[in-house]
Amino acid sequence: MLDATQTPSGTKAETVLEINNIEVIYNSVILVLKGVSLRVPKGGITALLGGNGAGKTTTLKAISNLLHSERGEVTKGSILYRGETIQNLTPNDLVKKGVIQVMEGRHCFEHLTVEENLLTGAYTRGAGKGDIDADLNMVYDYFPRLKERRRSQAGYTSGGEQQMVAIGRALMSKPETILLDEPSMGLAPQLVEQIFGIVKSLNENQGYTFLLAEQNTNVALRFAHYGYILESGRVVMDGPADDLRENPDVKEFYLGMSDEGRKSFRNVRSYRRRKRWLA
Amino acid sequence: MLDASDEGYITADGRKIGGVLMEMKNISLRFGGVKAITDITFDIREGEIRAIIGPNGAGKSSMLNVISGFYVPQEGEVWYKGEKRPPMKPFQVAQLGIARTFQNIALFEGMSVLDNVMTGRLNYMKTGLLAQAIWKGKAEKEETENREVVEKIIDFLEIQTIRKTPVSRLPYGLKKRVELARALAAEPSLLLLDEPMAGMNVEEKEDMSRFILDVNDEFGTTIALIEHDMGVVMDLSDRVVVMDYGKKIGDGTPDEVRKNQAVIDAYLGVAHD
Amino acid sequence: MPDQLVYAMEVFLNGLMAGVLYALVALGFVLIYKASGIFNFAQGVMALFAALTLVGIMEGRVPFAHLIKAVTGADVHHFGWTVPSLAAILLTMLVMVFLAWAVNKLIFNHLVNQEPIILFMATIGLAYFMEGFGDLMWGAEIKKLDVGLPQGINDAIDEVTFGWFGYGFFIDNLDIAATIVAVILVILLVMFSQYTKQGRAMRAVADDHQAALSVGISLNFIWVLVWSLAGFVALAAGIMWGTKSGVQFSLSLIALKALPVLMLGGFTSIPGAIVGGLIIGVGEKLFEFAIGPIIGGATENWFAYVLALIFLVFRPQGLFGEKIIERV
Amino acid sequence: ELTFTALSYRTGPYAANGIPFADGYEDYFTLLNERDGGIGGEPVRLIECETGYNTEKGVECYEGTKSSGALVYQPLSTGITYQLIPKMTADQIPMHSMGYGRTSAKNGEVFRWIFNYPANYWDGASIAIKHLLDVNDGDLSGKKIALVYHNSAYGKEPIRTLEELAEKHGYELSLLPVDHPGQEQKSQWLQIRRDRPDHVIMWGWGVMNQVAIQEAVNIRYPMENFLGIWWSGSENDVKPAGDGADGYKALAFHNFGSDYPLFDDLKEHVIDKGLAAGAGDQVGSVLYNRGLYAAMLAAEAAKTAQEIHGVSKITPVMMRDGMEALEMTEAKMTELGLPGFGPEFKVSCQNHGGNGFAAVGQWDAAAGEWTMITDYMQADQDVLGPLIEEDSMAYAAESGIEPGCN
Amino acid sequence: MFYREAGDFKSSYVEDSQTFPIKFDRYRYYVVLIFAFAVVPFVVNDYWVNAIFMPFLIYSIAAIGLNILVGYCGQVSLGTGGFMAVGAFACYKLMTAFPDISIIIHVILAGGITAIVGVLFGLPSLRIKGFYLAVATLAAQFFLVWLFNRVPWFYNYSATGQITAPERTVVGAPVTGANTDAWAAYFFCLVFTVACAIIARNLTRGAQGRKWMAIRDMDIAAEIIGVDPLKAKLSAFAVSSFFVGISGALFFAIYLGAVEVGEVFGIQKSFLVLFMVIIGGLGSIFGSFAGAAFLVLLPVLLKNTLVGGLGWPTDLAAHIEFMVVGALIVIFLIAEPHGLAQLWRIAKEKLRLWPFPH
Ligand SMILES: Nc1ncnc2c1ncn2[C@@H]1O[C@H](COP(=O)(O)OP(=O)(O)OP(=O)(O)O)[C@@H](O)[C@H]1O
Ligand SMILES: Nc1ncnc2c1ncn2[C@@H]1O[C@H](COP(=O)(O)OP(=O)(O)OP(=O)(O)O)[C@@H](O)[C@H]1O
Ligand SMILES: [Mg+2]
Ligand SMILES: [Mg+2]
Repeated sequence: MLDATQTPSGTKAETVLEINNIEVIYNSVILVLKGVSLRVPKGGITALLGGNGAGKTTTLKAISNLLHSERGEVTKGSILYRGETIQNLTPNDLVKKGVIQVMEGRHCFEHLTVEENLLTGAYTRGAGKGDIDADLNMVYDYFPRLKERRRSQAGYTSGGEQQMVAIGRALMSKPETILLDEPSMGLAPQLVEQIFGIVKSLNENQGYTFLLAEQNTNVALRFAHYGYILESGRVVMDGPADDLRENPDVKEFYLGMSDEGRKSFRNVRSYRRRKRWLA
Repeated sequence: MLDASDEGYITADGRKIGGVLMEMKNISLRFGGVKAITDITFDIREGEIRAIIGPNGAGKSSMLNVISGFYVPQEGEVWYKGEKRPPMKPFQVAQLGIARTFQNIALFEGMSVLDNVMTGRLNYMKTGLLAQAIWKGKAEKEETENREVVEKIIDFLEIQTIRKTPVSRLPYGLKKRVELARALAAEPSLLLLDEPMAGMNVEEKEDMSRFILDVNDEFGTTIALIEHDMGVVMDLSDRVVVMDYGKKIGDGTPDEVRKNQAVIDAYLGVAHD
Repeated sequence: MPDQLVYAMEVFLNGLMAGVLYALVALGFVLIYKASGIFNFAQGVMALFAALTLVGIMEGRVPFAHLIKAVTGADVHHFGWTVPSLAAILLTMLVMVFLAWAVNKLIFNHLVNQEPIILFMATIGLAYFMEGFGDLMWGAEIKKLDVGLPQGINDAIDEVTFGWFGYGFFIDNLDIAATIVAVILVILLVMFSQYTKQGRAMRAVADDHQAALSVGISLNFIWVLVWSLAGFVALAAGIMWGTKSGVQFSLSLIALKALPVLMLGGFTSIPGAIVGGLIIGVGEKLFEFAIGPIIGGATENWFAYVLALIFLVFRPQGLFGEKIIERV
Repeated sequence: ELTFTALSYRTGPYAANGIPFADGYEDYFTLLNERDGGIGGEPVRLIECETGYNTEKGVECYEGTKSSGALVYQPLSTGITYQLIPKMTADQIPMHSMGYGRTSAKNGEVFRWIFNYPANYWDGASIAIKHLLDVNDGDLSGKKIALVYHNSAYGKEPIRTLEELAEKHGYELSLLPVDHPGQEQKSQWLQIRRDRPDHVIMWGWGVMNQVAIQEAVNIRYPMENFLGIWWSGSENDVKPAGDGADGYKALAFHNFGSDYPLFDDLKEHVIDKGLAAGAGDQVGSVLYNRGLYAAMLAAEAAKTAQEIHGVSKITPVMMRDGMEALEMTEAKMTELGLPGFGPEFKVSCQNHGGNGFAAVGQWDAAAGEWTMITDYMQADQDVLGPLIEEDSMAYAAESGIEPGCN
Repeated sequence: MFYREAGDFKSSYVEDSQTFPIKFDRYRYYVVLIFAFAVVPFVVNDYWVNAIFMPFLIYSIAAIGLNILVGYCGQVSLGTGGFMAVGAFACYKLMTAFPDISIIIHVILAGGITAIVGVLFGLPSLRIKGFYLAVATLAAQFFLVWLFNRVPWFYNYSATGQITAPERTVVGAPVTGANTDAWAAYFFCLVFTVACAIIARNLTRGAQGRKWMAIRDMDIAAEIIGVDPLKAKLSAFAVSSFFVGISGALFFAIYLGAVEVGEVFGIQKSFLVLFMVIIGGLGSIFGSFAGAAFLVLLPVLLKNTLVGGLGWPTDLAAHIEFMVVGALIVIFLIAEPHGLAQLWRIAKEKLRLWPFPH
């Protein structure tokens, strides 16, 4: 099997994040991840794909140590960031180390204004006002819509606006590695492209590493370098993005392509039960 | 624009669309300085699948909220089944047969899937408090009858296995499906769906599309739908309203909308095929 | 001027002063609520505990004397030294910081991301615990507290008003001191929460624990900070009320006077606590003055609540509270 | 072995007052055991049960201890007293509510098992007025008297009597209720400052006392015109107000201080042996003495019962007979090492409340002690008699009791 | 091993929606009932009834009532003490005004009257939410207590302001007053408790319960799908107050026999019942029982071990009791925020899987 740290050009990149065979249990009874292993190369965009409930969010939360607050715990395996175990760190230590997560479902601070939301992103940085203002402007450049709404309480902004706030807020922490959970959810197509464009440019220009969980396989595979496909808590397939895109099963079930190109949603007349890799 | 007479029209795939079910006339809605909706007029016809699209923050969800009576527009009128709708509380609107799902899933987290779906049938359950306290007899009978309806919907949406699971434990996609089930349980004449497919992968979207089409087909339910996936919108809907910054910038069949330059500029970015 | 009007003016002024004292207690609630969405039921007990500790330190009492006696038979009550009040206040503040740390470490750390009612319940557990603990540590008898605050009628005001109206107003010096303390506290706290990054982080935490964690805000740090601040406010309240009535269990019941203030001012607003306090103070005193005699008196307790209730019907989030966001 | 119970409260809002009482009560029995080997040769077993001044806990304490053969209960709370009156009557166990509880229980023909000697609230009210008459040269007509009271059954007790007496003596009574817990009394004291009553009488408890006295000091109300009931007259109540409280008066039905031979015995047999109850730092305080006094009365009643029935191991029923035949004389008290410690009185079947004597004490802030400033005076029994008759007969009718003495 | 769902098939929706769908649970429930009705009355003594069973049963009713409001409908109320007082005083007035009518009717009517008062004070809940509402309900608490203290009509002009329950019998056996036998009082309360629990269960498992829960979980969404918030909230206040009123009536008439309003129905009572509900588990009838048992039994148990067993001074024991109760509340919350009922549920889930861990 291929390895995520294998760059397309064949050189081997450094692994920043390594997950070895982790198991996650919620409420000490619900076993959700059943041995997931991942490698995230430095400076790459790695995609985590899979259907609803596959365990993408759980994997990301296990990395950023947010499981604890949901009564979940990692019971087996290890998570290494730059070779160090990070399971015992607090989430804010992790942010200080440069790993930040953009949570699924926005999670804005409702009562804070849009701008204040962004500023909380800079909380861990000891940066001066000038730096922070510069970054604020960078975020506003990426998302002009936010600039217009900067003074309104985040709770009153639309779903898409909140998503922009969440991403902008993460950028404000000047991270090295960003864990993005479903960034495209609820965004207009133009904006999806735009956000992935931003991801790409951050990755290429600033060297940010991305691990993104996505349902929108199409876009994800277009921008990612490497992909893992998760199904019911197990990694069922992985490979370079381009390879995955050519894989017939992926094509059929994740990209919605049939032999004749894209099928119409109107014409899927029967519920075809797909074959599962792990039945 | 379709030349839709008052009696309706026939769609490309041959379905018969009826007369106007709901009409929004010159709706304007402001929040303090924010103009969420500005003077929008459109109609929804019986049996139709009507999409509302537009960039983020365009006012789509707000429009659904106006329809379901949660937001009261400063200006404009809502006509439903040929009558002007007087000012109403949301629950009264629901009793008119309008059901919906929400963009940021609004399930009742403390209840099981079954109970959530059963709440959709509350408007059909009329036994008094006293009879419920006694339970045996009237209340039990009513419960069973409605349970049967709900079980059909559960089967239909293929969520049998999670019937007894508390919804808080469900993954996002399944929650959306449960929400749809809850809305369907109300057997609405108009179903409003706010981004029913956000956070789903293609396969799941296909399933969801199937459900939407079947609802529309089998029960003749009229559907208004907000969605950002253009594939879905273009494939499913009969007519599309396009909003931008609270204004209507386009209205017509998917093909017409797709070619509308204003829509391309504001929303689609590139022309979708 | 007719006598009744002059009296009413005096009652009004005293109502303002009483209101400030209520506000002092309410402030502690607001701080914690703002930063964690926790409705801290233990605030009153914290005031008691702070005052007890202060007296204990000032008088050089041996903590757990009673327990020591029961277990070992050794009868030690006092160390034999006394500590000047200012130093004792500083030491007590240290104790409150420690308390904040312990509360966070042992309780709230384990309850991240829980519903407000659960957190509320935890503070009830804490209140129970501290109630027993405070008594066990310092004994349940009444202790006199004197940190040197002036007390009794203010003669200057008495004389001046006598000159004006032929009736000298009664204003308690202690109330004047409380007002000064409260004003300083409020100004400091408002500046803290609006203009510092910790203040912003504090409000962020209140909105969404998980999201706050995800952007790297340390809940531990913020909570220890806020509970410490609340501890200081509790100490201030404990000093004022303790000076008035002696330090004893009933001190913890002053929380009940703070709740309507909180409701009226808004749970999340620091200035709201003050304004709410003033309105409640004046309202209940004037009502007791004007209507009380007709309906039998002792109306203050319920009137404060009813007044707050009436306000709430018009503004469900209190006068200055953050608007409750209702969206779907 | 003789069993006594102490329903005490060393926790909760009134702990500060409950502790010294409980200590005194306990120490006295310890003394009897240590010095005399008990009462009439029977060692005393004291069961203490914490009520926290809470009615339900009080009931629980009673139910939990009543089968232990407890001879008499001292519930130490008016609320608990009321709960227990019917229960103890049915269970045939005597109760002694000393200086609190249901006043009309004085009528032993109706309340066969309840005793409230040596004085009750109505006695208190009457004696307070008597004292005020004394300091006003026997004339109260046209004077203004304000009653500041705890807004509960307890606080409302004296109102009837004071109103009755107002008619008789021609003073003007104004009522100022204070709600529990009583931390905030600004309104009441502003009103007092405006109305300038000649005297203020207080029926307070717990923190209400301290705040009232402090507020009185604040408005410079003359302390010698401020008179509290015996539950508003302990060191706890005056100390927080410091020097300002100097001169404050309160009623008492037993003496202050530890200047009695008995206290020497206490020191020798109890304190120095490290057997003192609680922290052992309350000896000689007002409420400690009250506890001690209550225990002494209980022990004396037990002795009387032993004499009547000629057995040392008495039952609660016998105890009742002892209580009903109790007579406290000066000679007896001197013999006990407590000369002049309390009023002389005599209990009978018709009269379970003693003779209604009490005295007035005054706080000396400089010395930090209470001193008696009057002799024991008797309440105006002419006024009180009918009131008690009326109230107790109403109770008898309500609960179907046939009044009588056998 | 025997705790299995498998093999316990349901062939109708009626069976599926019964209270104890699992056979084993059902049998255990019957056993408990038989024990409570047919065994306990013959073996209890005064202490057990007065110190443990009666408070437990009566508080259970109050807790069920409050749980409907807080746990099912999400409206936090701190007015329980006041509403219990309404029940108590209503019962007293009825008992003295209509001595010939059965006390059973009086208790039920007292519940009804409390329901009306509850609805009245529930009106602000339409606008006021969350902790604001909780604090607002304190207005009811303080006002009601003041009223019953202030207006002599309520206590029939008795000199002391106390109300005392006259003797009343049910089929010849006195259930109130001094001559009541322990078993009779117990039995009387038990019948009410069981009836209330069944009614509460019926109301919460059907349409009404779902309306309440919908309002609790997300009131806006509930309104949009067709729940009338006014009706749902007020009906919750009514039903809840009905139960609370019954418990107040029993508390006064059967348990204490005499009551002074400020002392017995003060704010402490409101808190106590709320604690029971939360510790037991919000939104669970079983939890109401568990919470009531916990807070009634634990102090008694602690006291008996510390004072009776270890011979500690009562005050130390009392302080430590406070600390232990406080600490236990916190520990339980940390172990399981959703109360004893949820702990029980999880334990059952584990049992069902046993011996496999997942
Ligand atoms: N707090 C929780 N308690 C119990 N089970 C949970 C919890 N959170 C998630 N799960 C379960 O874990 C599984 C994986 O969920 P997860 O959210 O990781 O999926 P996902 O891949 O992110 O799906 P989606 O694309 O829908 O977001 C699901 O079956 C879900 O039911
Ligand atoms: N209750 C409210 N108060 C203030 N502003 C609001 C409120 N509701 C909506 N808005 C504003 O109105 C505008 C339209 O919001 P709406 O939610 O309708 O957008 P949308 O078209 O659904 O966008 P999205 O696709 O991102 O969900 C937004 O700018 C939003 O911030
Ligand atoms: Mg996810
Ligand atoms: Mg939207």
